[in-house]
This record gives sequence, structure tokens and C-alpha cells, in this order.
Amino acid sequence: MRVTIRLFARLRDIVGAAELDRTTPDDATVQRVWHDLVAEFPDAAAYAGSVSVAVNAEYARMETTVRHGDDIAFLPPVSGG
Amino acid sequence: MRVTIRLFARLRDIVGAAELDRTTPDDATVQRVWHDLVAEFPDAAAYAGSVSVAVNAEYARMETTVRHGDDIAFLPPVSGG
Amino acid sequence: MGTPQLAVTTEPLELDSLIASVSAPTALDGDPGVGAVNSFLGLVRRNNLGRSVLKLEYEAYEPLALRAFERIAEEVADRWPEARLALHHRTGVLHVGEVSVAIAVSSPHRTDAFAACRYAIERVKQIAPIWKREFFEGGDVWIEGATADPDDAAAREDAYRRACV
Amino acid sequence: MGTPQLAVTTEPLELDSLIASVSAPTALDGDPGVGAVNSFLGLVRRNNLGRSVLKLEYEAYEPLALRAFERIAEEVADRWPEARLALHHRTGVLHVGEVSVAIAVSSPHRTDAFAACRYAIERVKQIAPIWKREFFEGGDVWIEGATADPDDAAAREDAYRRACV
Repeated sequence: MRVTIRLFARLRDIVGAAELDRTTPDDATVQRVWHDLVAEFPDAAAYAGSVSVAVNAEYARMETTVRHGDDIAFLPPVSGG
Repeated sequence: MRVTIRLFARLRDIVGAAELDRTTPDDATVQRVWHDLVAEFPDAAAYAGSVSVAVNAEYARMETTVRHGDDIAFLPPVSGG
Repeated sequence: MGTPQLAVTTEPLELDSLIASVSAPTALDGDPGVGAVNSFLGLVRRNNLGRSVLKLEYEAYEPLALRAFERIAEEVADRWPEARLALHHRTGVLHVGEVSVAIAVSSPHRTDAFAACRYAIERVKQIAPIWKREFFEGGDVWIEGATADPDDAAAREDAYRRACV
Repeated sequence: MGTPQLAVTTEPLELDSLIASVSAPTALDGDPGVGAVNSFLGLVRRNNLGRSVLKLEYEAYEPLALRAFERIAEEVADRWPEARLALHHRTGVLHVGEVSVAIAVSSPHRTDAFAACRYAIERVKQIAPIWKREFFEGGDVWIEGATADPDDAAAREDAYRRACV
């Protein structure tokens, strides 16, 4: 199935794109999508311990199951304010 | 010697004037001026335990010695803000 | 700036000008600059102790009030050296919803801005020679709070405690 | 009102309109009315960690940021039922002295207004999906603070602690 990956701030700089379309296995979790992203962009591994995730603009967890067409965002530590 | 007595809020209402000119003995303290005021306006006695005083627009104490021409203010508990 | 940092006035209070006066850049070498401004407005509340408020009438012993504000500014500067304070209090007749007191405090960091602003309003309530008379449905009453004593260490400690320091 | 209570915008922030939106009278029976408004402004500081800041560039994941703000508003309503909150965050390029975030909280009494406002800015810093890139003399760097996790109970406790409750 296809998912959209959305990236922000330094993670976007590392990947070189704000949005990616990728294929992931049916019933994949967000963790799987992240794992594949790190395989493709090894520098993203620096965020393994600190990244937050959102699915369809709602905060989610690495364990969340992904569905076809989902919009998955990986968020580095935030610095608003 | 002559002093000016300045009164505020409910204390002014009790006395019926915002300012009074009164005579007080040389070397009188603020306490003496207050004592004489209460003798003249007995309802002011309600403030014996809560009144603050200022002399010439500086906070002072009942023990402060008064001089000729001083401006002595008696302040009920404050309620600014 | 045009706006005095400390004032007692019968005019409506303008928070924006207070904020501008504490957040304008300084020429000081090594000044980290302003990162946070905390502001406080006190408004005439519709209801007080179950009474329907019609209006408040504020009176001040003005020269002493300004000295009290200066003292508060000095206390703030002692405890929060990087903070800048502006404090205006209005007098006269105020209706429900109108602003009676406005305070703005800037600082490089937010913790100090919040604390110093809270400290300032607590001290205003403790030591500013200002009184309000409340006109409510059915009567009127002078409101009386604290016995003003700038040297009362316990009151000052209480203000620090409320400022969460 | 015209002004939304919660917003992410590239436009300059106007604290007055936030304050107006939280202090306008309500039609609620028995509403005690607003007696206090506490406000917070975050500004671009001239100096950060010894670096001379030239500008900041803020970016947000906007739909999620608005949901985070809604969540913060709900948390505030849970803890301070009489408080009303407005919270705007700016994005894009901001220069030194410009306002990046504005918060206004009204309440019948000042303790709640101060606490809820402080709580709100702490939560913004914890969970709003917003990032700033700092351009300073000699380079630029993405600022990274907290790992955003709205369900992190320890973070929320920390925000309450900073709000002095």
C-alpha cells in the first residue's frame, strides 16, 4: 500500500524533501515506515530516540497500524514558543 | 505648631473632610495627632488597629515625630488593583 | 518612549504602550534582549462576593502611590535584575469590564517575567495607597484589604510565595 | 469577535484582539465576569546561548498545531473551568523583537489567570509541532527542545509545577 511521509525541520533537511510517497506492507506499523525511512536516509537514525509521530494530523505512536493512503508525519523535538 | 491632616476613603467619610488643619504640641508624634483626631471623631477609632500613616507623602510610623507644617496622612487598609 | 513606566491616571489604560515601553531595545552592551513579556490587567468584575457590581470608584493618594510604585520597581529590580517593569493604575469611576490596573514586565526569559509581574500586582495590592468604593445593586461599600506597610517582611514574603519563587 | 481563539498565522500577532476575545462579557447566567487577564508574549531575543541572533524562521505542522492548541485549551478548561484562553503562534521569518507567540487568559481572579497562562505556554513548548531555525552571526541551527508527546504525564506535571499549582 502507499503512504505519504511528511517531514519537518532538520529531519526534512536530512531527507531533502518535505513529503515522500512510499510503499509499505499491508498492516505495517508506523515503526516499519520509520525503519524503512532510516534505511533510505541513514542520518535520520539520529532521531530514533526523540522523534514523535502523527498519522493523519493526529499524534500517534510507533505501534500504530498504518492504512493505505495514510499521511504519516515524523516530528523532531519541537521548539515553538 | 500647625499640621495638615489628610484623610482617605472611609476615614475621610467618617471625618467629613479630606483635609484638616490642626494644632499639635511641639515634638508631638503621629500617634498624638491620631489620638487627637479620634477624640474629635470617635468613629475613627475603628481604624486604630489597621490605619497606616504617611508624613509628607512618605510612609511613616506612629512613633514618627511631627514638625511644624507637616502633612500627615491617615490611610485605611488599601484596596488597589 | 512617551509612556512613563509608572503612572496613576484618570485616562483609560493602554497595555500596548506599557508593553512597548518595556520591550524596546536598550543600548546596553551585552544586553541579551527581551524574550518574554508577561502582562496583567485588573478589570472591574461584574460580581463581587455575590453582589452585582454597578461601578467602582478608585481614589489614590497620588504622590505616595507613585513612591509606592517606585519602591515596587526597585524591589523587582533587586530580585529580577534583567526584568523591566511598567505599572499604571487608573483612578475615578470605572464600569464593569474596564481596566483598573495594567502591568507589563519584560525579561530575557519567561520565568522571571511571570514571577516579577505577579510579584508586582501582589505588592500593589499590599502597599499602594489606593482605595475602591464599590457601588452595587442595593448600596455601596468601601473595599478594605491590607494595612499598607512597605516594611512588613511577612507581606513581602507572601508576595514572593504567590510569585512562585 | 472576529478573532479566533486559537490560530497559527504568518501575520503579526495582535495581543489586544486576543485580550478582547477572552474578556468580552458572556451571556452566561451567574458568570462572575472577568476580573483578571494575564498575557504572555514570546519575542525573538537578540542573544541566544551567546549567539547574536539575526532572525528566526518558524515552521509549523499547521493542522496538528491547531489540534495541539485545542488540546491545550481543553486541559486549561479542565483545570481552570472559569478561565478563557486565546493562543496565537506566528510562523515564517521573524526578526529580533518580533512576537512569535501570544497568549491571553482571563479569569474572575488573578491566580487562575497567571497559572493557566503559564501552563499554556509550557504546553505549547512541549507539544506544539512548531520548530524554529535560528540564523545567527556565523551560521544557522535548528532549535530542538522537547520530544512532543501529549500523553506524557510527567511533562504535564512539569507544566503544572511551573504554573505554580
